[in-house]
Amino acid sequence: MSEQLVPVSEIQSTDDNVPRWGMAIDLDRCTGCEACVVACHVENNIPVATEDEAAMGRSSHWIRIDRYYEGTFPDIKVKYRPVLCQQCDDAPCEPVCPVYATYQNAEGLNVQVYNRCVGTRYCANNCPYQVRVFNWFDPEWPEPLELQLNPDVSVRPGGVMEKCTFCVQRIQRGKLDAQAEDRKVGDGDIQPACVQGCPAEAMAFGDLTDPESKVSQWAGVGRSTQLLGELGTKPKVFYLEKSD
Amino acid sequence: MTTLATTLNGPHRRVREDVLHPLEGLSFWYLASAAFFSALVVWALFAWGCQIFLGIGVAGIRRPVFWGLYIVNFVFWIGISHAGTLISAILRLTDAGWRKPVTRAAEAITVFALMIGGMFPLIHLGRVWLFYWLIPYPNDRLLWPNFRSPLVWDMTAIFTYITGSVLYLYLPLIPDLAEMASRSQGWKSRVYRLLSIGWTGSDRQWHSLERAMKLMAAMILAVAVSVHSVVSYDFSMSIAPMWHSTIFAPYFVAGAIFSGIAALILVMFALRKFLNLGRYLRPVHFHNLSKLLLLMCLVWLYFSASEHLTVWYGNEHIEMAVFNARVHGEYAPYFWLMVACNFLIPFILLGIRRLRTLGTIAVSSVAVLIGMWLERFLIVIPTLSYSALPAAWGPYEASWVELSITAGTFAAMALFYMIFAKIFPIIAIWEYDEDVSAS
Amino acid sequence: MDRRNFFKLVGTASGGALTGACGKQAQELIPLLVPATEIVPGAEEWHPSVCSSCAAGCGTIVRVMQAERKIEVEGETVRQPIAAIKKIEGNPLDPVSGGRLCARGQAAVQGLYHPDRLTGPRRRAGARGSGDFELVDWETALSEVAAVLAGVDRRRIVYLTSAGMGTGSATAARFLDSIGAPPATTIGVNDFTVERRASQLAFGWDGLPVYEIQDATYVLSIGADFLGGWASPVFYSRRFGHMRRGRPGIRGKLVHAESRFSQTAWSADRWLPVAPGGEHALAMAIGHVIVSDKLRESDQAGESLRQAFVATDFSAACKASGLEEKRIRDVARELASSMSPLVLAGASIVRPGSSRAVTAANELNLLLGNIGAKGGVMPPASLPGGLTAERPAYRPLEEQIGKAEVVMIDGVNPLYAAPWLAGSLAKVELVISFAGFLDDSAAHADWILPDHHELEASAGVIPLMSPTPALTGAPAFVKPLHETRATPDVLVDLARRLDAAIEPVTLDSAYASLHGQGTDEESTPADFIDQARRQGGWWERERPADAHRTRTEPLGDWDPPVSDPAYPFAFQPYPTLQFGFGGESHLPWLQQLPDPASSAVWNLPVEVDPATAEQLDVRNGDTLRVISPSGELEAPVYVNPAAIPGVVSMPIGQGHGTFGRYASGQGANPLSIVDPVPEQETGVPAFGATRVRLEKGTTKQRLVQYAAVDRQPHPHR
Amino acid sequence: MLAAPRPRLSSSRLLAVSLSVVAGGLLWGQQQPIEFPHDKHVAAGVDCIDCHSGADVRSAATIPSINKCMLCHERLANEGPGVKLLIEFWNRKREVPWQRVYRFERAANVKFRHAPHIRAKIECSACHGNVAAMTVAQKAVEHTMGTCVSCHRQTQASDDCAVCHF
Repeated sequence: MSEQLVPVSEIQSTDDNVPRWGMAIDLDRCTGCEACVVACHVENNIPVATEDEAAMGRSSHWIRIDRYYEGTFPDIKVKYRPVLCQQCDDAPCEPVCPVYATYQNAEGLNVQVYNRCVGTRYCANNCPYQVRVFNWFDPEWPEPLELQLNPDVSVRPGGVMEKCTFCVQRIQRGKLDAQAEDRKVGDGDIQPACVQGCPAEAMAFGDLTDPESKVSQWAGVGRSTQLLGELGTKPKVFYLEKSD
Repeated sequence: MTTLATTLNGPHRRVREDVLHPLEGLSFWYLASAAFFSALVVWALFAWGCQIFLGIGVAGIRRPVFWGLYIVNFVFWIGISHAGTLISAILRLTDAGWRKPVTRAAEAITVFALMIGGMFPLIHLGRVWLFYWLIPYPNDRLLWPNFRSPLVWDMTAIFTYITGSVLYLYLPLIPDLAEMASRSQGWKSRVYRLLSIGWTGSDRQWHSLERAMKLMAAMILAVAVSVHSVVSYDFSMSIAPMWHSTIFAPYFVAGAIFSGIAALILVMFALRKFLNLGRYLRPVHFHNLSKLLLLMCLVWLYFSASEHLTVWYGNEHIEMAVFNARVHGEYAPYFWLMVACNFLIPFILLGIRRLRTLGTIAVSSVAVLIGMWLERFLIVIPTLSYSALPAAWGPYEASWVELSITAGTFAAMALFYMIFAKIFPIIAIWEYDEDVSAS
Repeated sequence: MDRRNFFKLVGTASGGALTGACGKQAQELIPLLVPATEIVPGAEEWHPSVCSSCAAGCGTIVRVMQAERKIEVEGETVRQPIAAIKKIEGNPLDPVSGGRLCARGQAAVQGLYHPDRLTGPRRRAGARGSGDFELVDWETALSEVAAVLAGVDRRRIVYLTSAGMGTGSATAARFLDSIGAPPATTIGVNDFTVERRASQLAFGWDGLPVYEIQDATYVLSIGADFLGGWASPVFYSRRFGHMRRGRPGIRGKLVHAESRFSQTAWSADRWLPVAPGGEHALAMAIGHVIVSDKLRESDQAGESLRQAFVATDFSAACKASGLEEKRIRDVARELASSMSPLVLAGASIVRPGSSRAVTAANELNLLLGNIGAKGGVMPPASLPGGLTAERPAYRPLEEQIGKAEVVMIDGVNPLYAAPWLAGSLAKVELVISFAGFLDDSAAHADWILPDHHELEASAGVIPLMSPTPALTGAPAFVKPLHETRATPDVLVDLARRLDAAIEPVTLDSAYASLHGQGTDEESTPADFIDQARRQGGWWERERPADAHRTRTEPLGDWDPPVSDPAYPFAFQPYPTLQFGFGGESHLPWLQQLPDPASSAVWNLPVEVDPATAEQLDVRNGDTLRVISPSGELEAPVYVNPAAIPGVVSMPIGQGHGTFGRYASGQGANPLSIVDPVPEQETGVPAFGATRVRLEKGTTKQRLVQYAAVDRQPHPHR
Repeated sequence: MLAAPRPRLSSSRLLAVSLSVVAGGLLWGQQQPIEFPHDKHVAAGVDCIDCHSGADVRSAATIPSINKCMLCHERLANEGPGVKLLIEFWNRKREVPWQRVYRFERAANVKFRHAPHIRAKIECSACHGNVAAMTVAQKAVEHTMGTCVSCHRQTQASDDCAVCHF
């Protein structure tokens, strides 16, 4: 993988009080167990693709485990990493959307506005990570499965692009909770579903502009890289490579 | 210039008989083929209806090939549209005398190809009923389209182009419309009269028309070049492998002219055959156009070779995945068929003088149309199929919806053309008059 | 109390009715008066619970919010505001989950709202297995079942259950005891009988050892896919994470020996592709090197044990393990020279010699001297009080079921996980199932008395393994969705009808029995129970003492490698991280979860190595017929670049005859062609000892892979 | 404190509002099961939040359950025709099928929260009109994105899409 092209310290926010959300994933801890994948489905009302749909490549996963075998038996290894929206600072998906349905907000989130999306799917073509998921049909949940739907997250209609939001509903709730209690959002107060569930504690989430935050500490170590960083997308997800 | 055909003699009279004859009556075969094409169009509309009501998922597009045949067809038809404007404008500006029987046929192709091509970005939308959000209009949400997006440029360019080319088709029609009005009776006459917007054939009007046409020819040329450049930007502005290329704009324009000429030749063949216009669409026209086709064939080869050579030599692994898929992977049959259609067949058939006959010109044109469609396919699909991360690679297979709509658009082209040729003289009579008078 | 607060209180006590996003259709429905719901739209509550998807017993916290459900009342459709479960997270206070949860645990909520749950008791109406049932009311069901039970020889009742322990198993034990039936038995699959036996043999412990990998510097794991489908994946994944990067400057190394490139092998620094059944020999070879080369001083291993290792024929052992001598020597040296070495042992795939293999591997820890040490092996934490004594154990089943008049099936699906029992089960007069779904076994039952979903029931669970004694509790906090009944309540009811009154073991009574047993501060029993309920369990702080004894009786030799020209391939079905032994196959979230090895969704392939695939001329997605002496199946093939040549693996999880709309008829069950030889020490069916031959299949099977690419075509990336 | 912003009133806007009120009423069968007099309750000293509890601390303002109505009406003021209807529902053990007056359409993908608005001291009437003067609540303010955005801009609240749409 590429070198880390954007040092964490270069990720700046416009305002001291505005965080810049980022994630770090320690591949040395990650076991590829896919708990994050299911956690994300449960949290974000992601529709289930039937076998027929999955056969057409229409599985909806906001986070997935990319895995590649390396070498041959018996000296075979597998390289794997959870891949989610990298929330790029220079996101290639953003400028190409003709209706501003995707854009970078002040907190560094690469926001997808479902109700604005007309479904050109240009953003998905231009995402080198292929983390964007399209709703090919209106989603359906046979009764009573819909009782599980998270009321904090909209159910996206057909024809609309969606993707990992860093669990923006949790971010908003976390900020409002802090506001109601008249305190600042502390490091670790807000955790996306994947981070919260990760059994090996391989994921860290937080404010990249705060040098003390866990994510900044992790992202700052020597093993830290960015996926396809050479494309100049400036991802805000950092991968801590496996090393002996 | 006179307005009454009855007073004419010789070639002036004959052109009127020949060109205006097809406008009269409806033969069985005309009706039968019109019905056939209409059925295909209705079927395509049904398919589109299914897509709107059931969801875009009824099409075969999928992750990671989010753009499929719709965009292929879009680029293809916009390319075809370059037949008219570009060719007729170039010939008009260079005052090539042999152009005169050809221009209207070419300009009509442009308008219809644009109408069809312009539909595809809409057909392809996930929520087509919200397409107007791409149009800048004041609204209380204070939301505007994103002018940084090549799709917005595209829309602007295509709107401009279609407006321009309709005007460009219409202007030289005006004198003929006036003549048609005088030659027909009843409501038809009134309609032609209305469409001829008060044309009397005065010197002042002729002068204005000449100026307007010169101006339009110059402008439409610029617009046509920019339109296909902008279409190419849809691809080259993104960072997808083998899309992100600096030569795409001229490459697309050249390809568009290439396919446009082929389409024009084919249409001329059809007119010659079905409307008995052999006296006007003479072998010299076909030979001249075939030379242009041969030239564009070489230009296409040059661009295509440059594109593939640089990628291959650069050996950048993400791009090489797409390159390999095209050249010796799953898309190789399409690729080599494209090379055969776009280069080998026209180059051999048209490049060797002995082989160049009306028949081989027609064969070459068909080959080029197939080849150029494949070229668009090979630009759109393999790149998406082989994106940067191999874990996300995936194939594409068009569904019946896309195929129906694709077939329907070809039928629509034929249908539009049939109707146009039934209502308007397909050869500019007054230009022919000028030609005959001059000679 | 002022007026405002009075209203607030009322506000939380009564549900707002007409809010929440709902379609126009729902708009017209009339809400029903439901005073029981105590939740308002937009408000979230978190309740402690416990995950029952596997025996690990992770403590969870459950997010509850308001939702609206459509029901029929007096002929009209009304909307009923209910407290609905939205999300399950790990309970941060729980020593097992530590606030984390695996894929299966996360997905459990989908079982609760599954569209194919059984909504009430059912009586068989058609032939067994036809799935033809009629809905009856509970009174009819219970009285009729009780009437039959009253007439049978109670000693001929077989109660099949899972390895999970807690208030449920304790109540069942009381029930069986009170009516004079033999104690409950497990089905011998996924019940860790082998590991328990090995712990007994190696350390003299009653229960599974707890491996302190988080503090180890070098972990050699043999036979147990502890980061995947084995035992307590969340517990060990957390510890693994800590071992790797949780200590400044120290990165623990993991070497994994298994006959499959499992999840643990993925994560390991080195994988030792041990031959199927070669684990015992491997352990002996490593022990041989440690002892003969005097690599490590330890007073924990007795002389006889050391001699046993010395006496091992090293090259023969290496040969039997299928690994090169140098590789084994290197690992032994690295292991013994590391600061805190540890050997983790288990049997993800049970073979005839598994107990001995796990014992030998466990005993390497004695040679390393790490029992009770930091980063070593800890004894099992047994719960004080009466709950532990009633552990369901395996007893040879085919014989028992052959004699049985009544079989009761609670929490297991024997016809899927132990399909060899089908023949004897078919002859049983009365089969009663407590399944919440019409699964393979329930379809063959005469009565289905559906249990609550785990999230609706109140239960206490003893985790399979925990660092300290623990009872994790789930008080009931949502109303049951359907006309189901908690199985303990049903058992109490049945006992009453059989004139054998018993008290159920409730969560509160279990907590009460623990009061004063631990090192907690003094509290009143009521406070003690209240606190345990609120935090989601009772967890002792003190570890158990690490007293152990070593083996004196000799351990048998390893099984020689088998070869059979008629069946040239070893066949190993293996539990997956998404389905375990097939218990979660009905959940669409897990069905669409890419299988780690093959990236397959909705179906699971049979895995062969590339050379074999080439010989057979098959590619990914082609169909392969797997033929064993006792059956055959067809499945799509996945050419696994990491498969050991000559070893055919197949994940367990598909091939359910009936298990809800998402699993029924999907794929094939690898256990269905298994010839279950008894494991030599324990008698449990060794499902990993079948040999097969392969042919090209004739049917068309679909293999949908989420990621179609197995290798990055550009090695420098 | 921020002044409650009033929607700009222009004749076209008025027309649009009144048209949509009429249309909404026709489409949704705006007829409430009981002619609930908001004005009387307010005059009696009941605050909005007493019945629509939770608005100040949670996302939903909630429409009160019949339980809450009956808290008072079991003893007080149980004579009027409306209350009689209420008691009829109560006796049939049914909720009153109140019709919602305000809602965001599902396609808007809006996750509206009352609490932060009340914390920001936005008056209820800013979005709901002067319900205190109404009997049955009428839709007085169009809840379009324009309404939200103009107020957000005037009060310098965030106009980031991700604040409301997710």
